[in-house]
Amino acid sequence: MRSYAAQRAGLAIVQLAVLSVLVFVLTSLLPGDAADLRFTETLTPSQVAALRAELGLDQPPVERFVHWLGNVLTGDLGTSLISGGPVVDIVRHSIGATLVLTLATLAIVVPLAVALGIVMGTRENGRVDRAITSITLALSAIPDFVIAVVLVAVFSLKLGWLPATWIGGNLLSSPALLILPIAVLFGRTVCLLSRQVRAGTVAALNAEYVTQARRLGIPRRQLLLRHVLPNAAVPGVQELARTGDTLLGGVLVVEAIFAIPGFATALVDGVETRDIPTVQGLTLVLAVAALLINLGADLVCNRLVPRTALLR
Amino acid sequence: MTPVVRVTGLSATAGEAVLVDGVSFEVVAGEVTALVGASGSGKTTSALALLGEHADGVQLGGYVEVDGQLVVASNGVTAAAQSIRGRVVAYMPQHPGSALNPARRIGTTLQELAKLHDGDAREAVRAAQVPGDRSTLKRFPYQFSGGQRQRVALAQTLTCRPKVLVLDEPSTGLDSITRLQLVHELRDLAATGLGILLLSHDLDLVRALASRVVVLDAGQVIATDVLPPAPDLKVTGTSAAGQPLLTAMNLSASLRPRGRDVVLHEADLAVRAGACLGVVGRSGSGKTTLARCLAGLHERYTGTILLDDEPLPVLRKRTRDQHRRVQYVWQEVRGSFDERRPVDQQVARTAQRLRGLAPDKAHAEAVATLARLGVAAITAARPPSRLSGGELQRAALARAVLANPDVLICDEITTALDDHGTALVLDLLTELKDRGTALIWIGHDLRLVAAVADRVLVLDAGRVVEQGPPATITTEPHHELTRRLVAATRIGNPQSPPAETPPVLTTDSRSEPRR
Amino acid sequence: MSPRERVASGRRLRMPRGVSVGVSVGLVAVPLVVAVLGPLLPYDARPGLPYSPEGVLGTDGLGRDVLGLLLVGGRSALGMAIGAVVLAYLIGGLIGLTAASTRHRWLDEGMMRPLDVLLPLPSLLVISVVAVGWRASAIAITVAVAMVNVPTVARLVRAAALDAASGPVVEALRMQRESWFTIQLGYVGRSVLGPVAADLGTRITLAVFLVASVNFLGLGLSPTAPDWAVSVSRNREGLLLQPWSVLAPALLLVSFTLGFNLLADRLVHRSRRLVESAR
Amino acid sequence: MWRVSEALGRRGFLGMAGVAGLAAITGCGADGGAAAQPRQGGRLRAVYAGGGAKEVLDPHVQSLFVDIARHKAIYEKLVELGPDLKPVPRLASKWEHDGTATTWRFSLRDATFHDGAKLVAEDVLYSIARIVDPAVPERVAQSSLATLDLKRSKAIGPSTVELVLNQPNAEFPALLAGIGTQIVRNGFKDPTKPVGTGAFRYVSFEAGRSMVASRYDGYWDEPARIEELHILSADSEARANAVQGGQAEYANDMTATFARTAEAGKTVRIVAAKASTMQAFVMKVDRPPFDNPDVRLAFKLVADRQRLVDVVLAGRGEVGNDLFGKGYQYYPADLPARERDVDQAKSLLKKAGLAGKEVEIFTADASAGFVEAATLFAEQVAEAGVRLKVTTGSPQTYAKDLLTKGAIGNHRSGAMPIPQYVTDRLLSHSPFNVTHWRRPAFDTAFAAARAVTSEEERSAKYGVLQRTVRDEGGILAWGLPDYLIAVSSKVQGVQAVPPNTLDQGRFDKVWLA
Repeated sequence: MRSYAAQRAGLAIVQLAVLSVLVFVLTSLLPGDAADLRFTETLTPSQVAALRAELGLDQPPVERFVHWLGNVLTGDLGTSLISGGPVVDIVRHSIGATLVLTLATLAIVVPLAVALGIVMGTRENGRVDRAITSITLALSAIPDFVIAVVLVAVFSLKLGWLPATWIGGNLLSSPALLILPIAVLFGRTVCLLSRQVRAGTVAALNAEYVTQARRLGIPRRQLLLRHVLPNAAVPGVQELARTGDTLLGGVLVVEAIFAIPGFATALVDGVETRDIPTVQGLTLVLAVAALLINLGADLVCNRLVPRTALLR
Repeated sequence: MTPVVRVTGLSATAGEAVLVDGVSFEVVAGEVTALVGASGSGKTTSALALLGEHADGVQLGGYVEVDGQLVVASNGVTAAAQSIRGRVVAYMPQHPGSALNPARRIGTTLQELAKLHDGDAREAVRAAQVPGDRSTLKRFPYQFSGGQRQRVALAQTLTCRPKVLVLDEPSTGLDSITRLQLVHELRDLAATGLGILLLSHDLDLVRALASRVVVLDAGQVIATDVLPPAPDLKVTGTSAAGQPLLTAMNLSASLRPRGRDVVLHEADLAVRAGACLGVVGRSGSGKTTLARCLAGLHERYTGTILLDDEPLPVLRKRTRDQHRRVQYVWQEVRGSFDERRPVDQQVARTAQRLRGLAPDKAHAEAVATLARLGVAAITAARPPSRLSGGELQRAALARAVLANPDVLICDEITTALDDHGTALVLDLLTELKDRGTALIWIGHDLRLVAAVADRVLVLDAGRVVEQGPPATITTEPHHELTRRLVAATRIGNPQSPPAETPPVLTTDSRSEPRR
Repeated sequence: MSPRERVASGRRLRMPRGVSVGVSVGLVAVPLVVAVLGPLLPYDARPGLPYSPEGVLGTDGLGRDVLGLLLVGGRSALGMAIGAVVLAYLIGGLIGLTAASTRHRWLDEGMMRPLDVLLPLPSLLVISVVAVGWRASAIAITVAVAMVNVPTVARLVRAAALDAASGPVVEALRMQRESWFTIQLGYVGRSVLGPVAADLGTRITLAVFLVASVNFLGLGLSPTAPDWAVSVSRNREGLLLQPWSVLAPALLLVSFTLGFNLLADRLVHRSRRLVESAR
Repeated sequence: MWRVSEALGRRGFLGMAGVAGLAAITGCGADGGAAAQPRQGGRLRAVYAGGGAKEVLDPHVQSLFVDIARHKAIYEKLVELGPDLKPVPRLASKWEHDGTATTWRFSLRDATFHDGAKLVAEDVLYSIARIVDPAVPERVAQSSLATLDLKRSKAIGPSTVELVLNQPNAEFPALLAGIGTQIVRNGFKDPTKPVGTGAFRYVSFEAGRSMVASRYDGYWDEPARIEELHILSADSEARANAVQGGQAEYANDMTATFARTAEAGKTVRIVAAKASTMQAFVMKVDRPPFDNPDVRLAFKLVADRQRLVDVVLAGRGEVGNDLFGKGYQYYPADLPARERDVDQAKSLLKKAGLAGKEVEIFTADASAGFVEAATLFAEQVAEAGVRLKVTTGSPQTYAKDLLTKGAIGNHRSGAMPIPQYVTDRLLSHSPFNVTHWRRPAFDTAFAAARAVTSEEERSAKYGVLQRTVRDEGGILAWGLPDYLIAVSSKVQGVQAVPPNTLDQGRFDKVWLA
């Protein structure tokens, strides 16, 4: 177990290092640089050149990367080429909204998906199972942006029930801001998760140990909660860790449509404005988060069903 | 004595199909009742009816009375069924190790069952010979070895303090020494007043334990309290002398590269044309690795293998003729067939690829060989998933035989066969021997090996501990292991009852089912 | 027929029917046919004013006939996604099969480890970088979406192939001196097909989502491209003026992904049943 | 010897324009009664196109509408622009020059900064020195104020400042009304602590999201009616949703489609400044095929301007006449409109050997309607036998790319005085000379005209230069879009004036009914 953890940590460090180089190379390959982006119709070419020198963009890429890496190792994510402020500020300002959004979504999705998954799994191929499967499948088949466009048109613009953007709003005073974004993110996540929980439930119910427990007279409720659930939850938890990436894609669409100043928007903005330190910083945070989530998922799975995570 | 279980005219139907038809039997406290029959004969269906359990779409009929309560009545399973599960009737599945929930500490489940059935986990743990200390009870199933898991499963069922214990094929995959031990343990359990229902096709086991026997075939009782006699295995005796056909010298094999995890130590063997070399040993003694080295499948070995005094390389370097001359029959048969192709075609490929026969001729030969082994042509034309384990085992043999091999390595090829199937297989092998084929017969059952082989080699922990003619080995065993193997041959042989004191378990020896 | 088989076949009769295959195939086929044959139809769309009710489905924000756009806009919408998945399978499948079949551990590790390292790379980042760098290039976006999928595809194929290749079947085939190609393509390849088919369905819908999202966010194709996702994106402010300009392309996209999801669901069921029956 | 600038007598006109503008918006609605009774208090949330991390608080670095709006609330300039883009007094109550338009004296108003300090001449001198500081390259007004001689400029008294130029420039007051020319406190160093003389005082700011400001009661002009001002950033769709959904009261720069949707409902009112910006195709006059004047003319002739306006601008605008600044001071109003003539275009293109050839148009989704206009124009050019291939570039770098890439591209210009447009885009050394219009004779003639102190004479000279650009230059100005602002129906006092003028985004003038 300890050597496994060490191996995981080692891999994570290598992953982060390779990722940093990769992100740097990728963003450096983009046409134009941050100085070009700051170009306005009134800035003279000499002003732009001076700006480039000021941002350090006239240095060779390797030197810039080494400089950046040196800073990161001392805990400094660097300075944004666009705002001139520390990247940490950008991370701090953008992460909150996204975190609230995803956590709120998960807070609704996870219990629901577990419940649905178990209901479906215990009634495998029955009418209820098929009905829920069809509904979640249908929900998950509608692209996020289509749901978003339609929901906004109906509930905000036509009916005026719910706010359509986060602009001018405050989460604390109007939690209703969360309703539509969550509704958009909800469908696919519930589908993916509940299907995994269902599969886990079916597998556990068909497993010999559950059959045996039933044959030894353990009542159904107890059987489901104590014998089936821990095993059934494992694929769900693993899926949850995997969902991160897809969820982020959905979050970007949601952030764009509801004008939520979040993480995904900041990342794409960073790419668009060639703000390499910001992109680097955001990606690093994201990668660390992804690694932690995966590690967490493994630990949870291992807690639920020992050795499953290690055997994977 | 009044029976704890009384089954009268039990029937099980799935739509039009009749699975079990008019089966009646009784289980008496302190005695062992055996349901005997090939797989698919309705043993399990009948036994599960005791719990009021049945597969989807199956309708039970007749009467099952357990401990005075009616579990199955003419209109199906009664409400009483739930209350007798565990508490009155406990069931041990075929692979008890996989009946443990990987997510739960063993102690937790034991406590849960004890609470549910007013049982005593401590006592059950002791009876099942599981260490009862706190740290053991806190462990998860994966932290136990295969044999220990089996005991934990037994402890679980005993915690329920049942009156009847149903054991489904308990000897599957056990080597003969462990099987002997099982006999003793089951006897002890029965002696405590437990009624045992034994489902098995292992007639030796049944002979050794059961006081009542019900023989099932295709869902019907065909005999009661009468067992077919133990087959008289004719000892083929010695065969012609001559030059060794296959020789292995100084053979050591390891599981991991660069000689780590050695499983076979400096083994020497030789077999002549028309002779049979028997290899015995417990599970995990290195028998299969030895066979796979000879077949060329296991490449991590040192030492020399000669065929007709020519070095025999590993499989991928063998010529077509060398390929043909040495064939191997799998122990794990189901996994060795492609799920998507009919069995007969897969068998026929050997003759096509190794003997250059035309497809139709190869197929005809395959069908003929299979038929000789008791696998009908229509059965063989199906995909492997539709064949029983015994049928597949014979198909695997046919697949190798179609090469007309000079050396045939048979790795536990009769484990899934009933006596009739075994006889057919032995018959074919005898004929092959007469034609000059050298056999290497691997098994754990010394009785069978001794009957087939001209010379027996005993393996223990990867070393050859003893070898000689079967008569010498069985009558004057030198090594402790050999002695125990000899003792184990007496299971089910009323003329020579087994030794009174059960041998102590040295290793966990049950092979776990793959996957 | 042995009693056991009878039980098995009895159970097979009770297998789920779910939404009928016909409906699923139809859902996939309609957008697919529109995408493939649409551009070939001699549909003469007359330009009009923005968001006017002229024509069958009205006009879009540029005064173009919505029906005419639908007919030509499917090729990119579906083609890019399908192309990306095909490409991902060509590359990832090759890597996975090679890694699984090689006897050299270093080759296996050398191919799979780098992919492990790539896994936490947010696909969003890769695609937005590519989209920003090679703006409006359908090929670049297709390649990017493919690349994002390569690591998972390679892992899936490798795992499936290893599962097949490590069993005794391959040894039995070798014992029969079957050729390398017969073993790899005839057996291992075919064994991989089941999981691949099940994965393909979900992967294509995900690719459609990804491509469509990129286009929707304005990172992808030109804003005047007739692509369905671009149409949804560009016309959404006219949703209340001329709903069909948004709903028609959206419905075609949804029909495709829904149909594929349903088919994939069935395939998963089928392959699971195959595995179960093989036990 | 000092001559009072013409601008001084224009207070009356300004007021008139204001009233006229007001009438233009309220005229159609029936809410004139509410408009008559300005109400005090309330919070106004105004949404502008955001710039993300690019947004700045430094008034001299601004370049985005949202920055300009923010700074306008907090800071003020000496001079502002009227609805016809003519300079009008702001912090400078009046100005005069020495007769050669080289040395200028500005009298300062009795204004106080938010920290209570009075506005004095040193503040002006410090502000200007800060703007032109060569050590800080991104101060936007640096090039336009480059002719200022700082050493000879001085304070004449506490409320009079004298600014000296290296060369005569009768348009100098307009330069002081350009973007990035705000007056800050003497010694102003930290842009994150803004102190200005504007109608609102700074409360908080988060780049890419919002700025909050509160009413400044010590404002020298009539104090604002609203209590609190939020200036928010969001893209076009979010602005539309916000103003429709009640999350904002004011949305800047809206699309024609939104205007159409909004006008069907009741909650949102559209305030349109008619034909106040410009959409054009720009051809580089030094690159083939547009180095041939015939080709340039042919392209101008083949454009179906009405259709472009109808489709790309959804009818919200006027047809352009290949010149910037319609309705502004100095615009030659007597020019005939350019009519479409495909036949003539065809023959010109044939003569130039371009028939059947392909030309590439470089565009990007950088501004609403760019790609759409290019795509539509390609269809129109096809009618004259030339294939126009639309190439889409990156929107973020488009402004810079347009200078160097391709032979023809899209161009949009906001409102600014015509001489400034010429200075920025049509002189040999102009930083944004996208048509590569480099004619020494034109440069000298323009410099000469700019030095002419008589407005009438100057206007005539500008007129000649503009005709040359229209006939020979590379600007194909096809449309003059309306500048659309959406306000919630309870917002009053919003004026329909071109962007970058004094009364645009005057949140001290609006009130919530």
